[in-house]
Amino acid sequence: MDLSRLRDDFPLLKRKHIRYFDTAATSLTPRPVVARMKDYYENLSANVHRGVYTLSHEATEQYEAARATIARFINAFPEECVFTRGASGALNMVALGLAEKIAEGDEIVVSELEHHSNFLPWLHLAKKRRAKLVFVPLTDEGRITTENFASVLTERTKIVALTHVSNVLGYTTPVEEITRLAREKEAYVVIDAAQSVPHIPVDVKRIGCDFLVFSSHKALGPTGLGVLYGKKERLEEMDPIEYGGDMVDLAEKDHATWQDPPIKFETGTPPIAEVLGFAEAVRYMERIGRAEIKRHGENLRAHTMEKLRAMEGVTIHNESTEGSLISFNIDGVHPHDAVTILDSEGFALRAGHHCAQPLMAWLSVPATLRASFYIYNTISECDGLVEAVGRARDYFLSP
Amino acid sequence: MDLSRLRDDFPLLKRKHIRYFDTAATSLTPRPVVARMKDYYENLSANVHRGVYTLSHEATEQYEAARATIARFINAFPEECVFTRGASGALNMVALGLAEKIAEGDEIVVSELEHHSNFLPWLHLAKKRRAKLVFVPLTDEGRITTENFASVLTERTKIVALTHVSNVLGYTTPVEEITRLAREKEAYVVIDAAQSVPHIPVDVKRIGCDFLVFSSHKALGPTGLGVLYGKKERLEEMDPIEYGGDMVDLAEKDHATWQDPPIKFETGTPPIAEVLGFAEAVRYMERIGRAEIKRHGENLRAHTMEKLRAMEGVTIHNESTEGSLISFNIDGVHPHDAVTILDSEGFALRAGHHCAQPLMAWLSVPATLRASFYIYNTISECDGLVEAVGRARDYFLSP
Amino acid sequence: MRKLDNLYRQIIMDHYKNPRNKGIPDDDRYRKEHIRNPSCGDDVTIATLVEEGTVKDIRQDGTGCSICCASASVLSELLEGKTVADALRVSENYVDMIMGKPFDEAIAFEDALAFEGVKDFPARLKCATIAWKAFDATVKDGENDE
Amino acid sequence: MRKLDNLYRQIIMDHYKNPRNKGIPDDDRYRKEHIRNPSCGDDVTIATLVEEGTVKDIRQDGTGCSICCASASVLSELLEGKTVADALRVSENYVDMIMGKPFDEAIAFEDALAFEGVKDFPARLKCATIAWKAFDATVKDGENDE
Ligand SMILES: Cc1ncc(COP(=O)(O)O)c(C=O)c1O
Ligand SMILES: Cc1ncc(COP(=O)(O)O)c(C=O)c1O
Repeated sequence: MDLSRLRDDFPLLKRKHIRYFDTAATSLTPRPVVARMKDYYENLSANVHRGVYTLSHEATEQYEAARATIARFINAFPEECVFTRGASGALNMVALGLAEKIAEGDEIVVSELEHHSNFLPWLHLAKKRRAKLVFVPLTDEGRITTENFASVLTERTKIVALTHVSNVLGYTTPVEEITRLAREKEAYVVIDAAQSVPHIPVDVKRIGCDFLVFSSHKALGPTGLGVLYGKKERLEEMDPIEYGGDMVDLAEKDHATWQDPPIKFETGTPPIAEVLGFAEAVRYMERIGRAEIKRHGENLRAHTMEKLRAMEGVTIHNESTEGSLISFNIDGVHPHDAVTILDSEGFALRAGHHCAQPLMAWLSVPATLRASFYIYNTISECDGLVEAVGRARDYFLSP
Repeated sequence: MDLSRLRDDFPLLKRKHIRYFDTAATSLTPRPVVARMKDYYENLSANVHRGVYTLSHEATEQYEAARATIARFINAFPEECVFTRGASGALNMVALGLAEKIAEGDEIVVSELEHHSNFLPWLHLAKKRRAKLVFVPLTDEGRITTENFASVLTERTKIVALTHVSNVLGYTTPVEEITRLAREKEAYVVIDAAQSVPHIPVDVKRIGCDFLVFSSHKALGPTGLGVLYGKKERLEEMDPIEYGGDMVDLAEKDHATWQDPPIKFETGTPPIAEVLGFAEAVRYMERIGRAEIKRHGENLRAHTMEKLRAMEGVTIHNESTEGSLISFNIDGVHPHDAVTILDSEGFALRAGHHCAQPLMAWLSVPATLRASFYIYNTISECDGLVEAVGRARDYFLSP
Repeated sequence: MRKLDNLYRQIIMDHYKNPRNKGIPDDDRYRKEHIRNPSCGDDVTIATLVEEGTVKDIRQDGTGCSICCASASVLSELLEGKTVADALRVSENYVDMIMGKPFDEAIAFEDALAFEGVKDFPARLKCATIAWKAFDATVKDGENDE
Repeated sequence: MRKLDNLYRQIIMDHYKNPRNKGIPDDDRYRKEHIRNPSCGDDVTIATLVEEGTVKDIRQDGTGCSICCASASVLSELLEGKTVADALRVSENYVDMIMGKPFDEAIAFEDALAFEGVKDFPARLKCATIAWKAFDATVKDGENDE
């Protein structure tokens, strides 16, 4: 597939002469996705699950068909996919949903590689239930390995919550092996796939995890939407987390019963336009091909990495990464200052802790620069980035 | 203002020859709102609160400016407005946030007029904390009055959660007086304004309530967004409800501190496009004028009511309503059947329990028909509706 | 109104106004299944008496729209006397007909044929099939449901 | 690069590389204020010694970008020796200047004038004002903050 053509689908790339390297924060949104939402608002615009009239029925059909599309993308059943506010919202739902299962002294395994959204809900849960938060020791490179995971897995491990792909270092966690080990101890496995779903094939059945979450806006879809995958049995045995319209079956003054999953976990009017838009994004990714998406991102990363590595005065934090992003610093230049220089030339990339303060502490830096690569980036943009990094370094460091 | 011109902003009205009477479920979305979101995706498309580069900074500025616009609309401070998944999501947040304050034997006051989303979270909370759910007795018409509220208010009342405008009967609750009485007992007052914000001026300072919620999609805005208003002091004293990125200040391995409200309650990437779109919807409503919106809806309701009232074989459930909707049944015809006939002529209205099963029980009907009126409806559409109701009645009831 | 008339044929209105086999017997030999569609209030119970592989009696009760109530009534007449296997085959083909899928046209649907028009009203498909789902459950379940 | 050069003027780079008044004294007479911008990691502490309505000494410490660190350094030189009222007036006008608002051009900003270019970099406004906010807090608060 000729990826250079696809840049036309992303008006931002043209209009502002932007070189966009911040997909790991949020991806750009291609025209067909925006068009799909516009079409909903202009030609349908009805609520789902409630109306008997044609418009509302059509909205419901399209909404559920979109769920099926999104579910298939991760090899899940539609009823295993709950729509949420975002990956963060989904992680909080799981943490609330599992709260009752956690007793004093139980262990919850996380890592220092986690995004705050897959760390703080567990820290809070641990404090509330007097459970113990256990960190998988990272390797020298900053990786989670099966071995290191096995070293902290105990009979008391009740939840394992790990990132699939790190948003700072791009490493892929061996989630299949880890899940297998964890399930032997009957621990619940929660995978944060916010950074994997946009980039690499994700198959929930193959992973075998109990829960897996991701966000639409990082995978070509709209803001305001995330997905909580939950294994059928898990969702069935779990109590509702939010109560109200739609998720209820029978509501009496002192008693209520619930719908089956996924509706049991979707009270209120859902993000209808967003779900339709995200299904379109999924189709967009499928048209390109997931192998191609992965290959392209990794290529750009490898190309850029090679050049950055050859550059003096640059420290790279994830040289061995297999992912589609590079975390680095210009020695002696605060990432903020660096990013201002780069920004002034139209390069959009991130300077900060990337919602991963524990990892910054582990790396002993206050913040890093992060360039993330996606389908719409090109080799020549990457070359431009490397040159701009050089100029930023010289600007600050030349006497 | 010439409202007939404004119909051009709603393509659905043209394209499908739809007569749309289901605004109480979800409103149509005018072009400028859709255009605003398209503009975000095509020209900005960056994440907020995190990036130092220009695009991200602009996104943040626009997002916070949108918050200010929305806050001003209900006379709140920006930091008192938390963005949520929807009204249902917001109500669940409040219920979770207040859970710690409720002890065994405390009383939570609701009514049979509530939408499930302002009833089931409280039923659940009451069960969990062994508190008592108390119902304000409705008047014969089905109204909540200050008097009837006073009759159930006690020293044990800890939360009062009432609808501002009923989604089935259109009645307005005297929320100012009720709040005054409730605050005397130091009960928290939660107002469900999902049906009032789109239709009548809402001023949180005048009401004096502690919390107030509403949805974007019922007020010309996009799906996937709601607002939780919380009085400054309340939000400050309340613990976070969801944990993760953005809402955290300092995150260490065993300890974390939080941002100030409203960010304290907004973990993860927020519904950025939706917030920008909803601010545009607010401006749209402001351009029309809220008095005009109210007047127009009430006019259409009054006009239609008069004609329906004169019709044999029709039972109206809210003859005295001051609101912009009519709930009725065609005698002997199940609402589903009626709605299919009406739908076949292009009239989109709702048949069902309207997520208010306790109220259906109170009315002793399984379901009602509901026609709700908004700025884009016209007198001639209403006349058409009445005639169609007549035809539906005749179709089923003529021998 | 043609489509509508196809939907609300006289047969349907007749069964709606004069339901057959109405009322659930208080008899443990009947297998009962109760299904509701909370979003619209359709509520159907089917009670089936099976003896030696044959549907000896079907009783029905509930509230709901004309399509829902009439289809329960029609079903209770049509399937009585059939073997369980035959009844299930009729039921399966009926559902296919409603869904607009190919179905065995050789089947004698009798009054149930009146529901063919429902296929043009996608929002009402559930109404026309809920009773049939309940029936299937009464003869498929190993266990008595209530 | 003109705009950039305005931002990163030599004065700023000089203060960044050679910070003045660095280090917070362990002295209770100083009022201290610590502000962080968690989103970027800027972290500033200002310690102010006020005697008889006059700012006798300002000390600063922290980590962050050049704009943030340099502005703390510049501030510590500029405001020392001023009365609290004067210092606050300078601070207020400085913030207005950064924000691109009208400000009293008669004020002798000295090195702080180098920050005027920040107004063209909206994403960096916070960096240039965080130290000043901290200073304001040290002389406005009735209470010692830490
Ligand atoms: C009175 C009332 N409250 C709450 C809600 C729930 O709103 P949402 O579905 O947007 O969460 C609705 C709308 O269905 C409503 O009418
Ligand atoms: C690994 C990871 N997990 C979770 C999140 C949170 O996603 P969201 O902000 O969409 O809720 C992010 C994105 O910031 C992420 O990179």
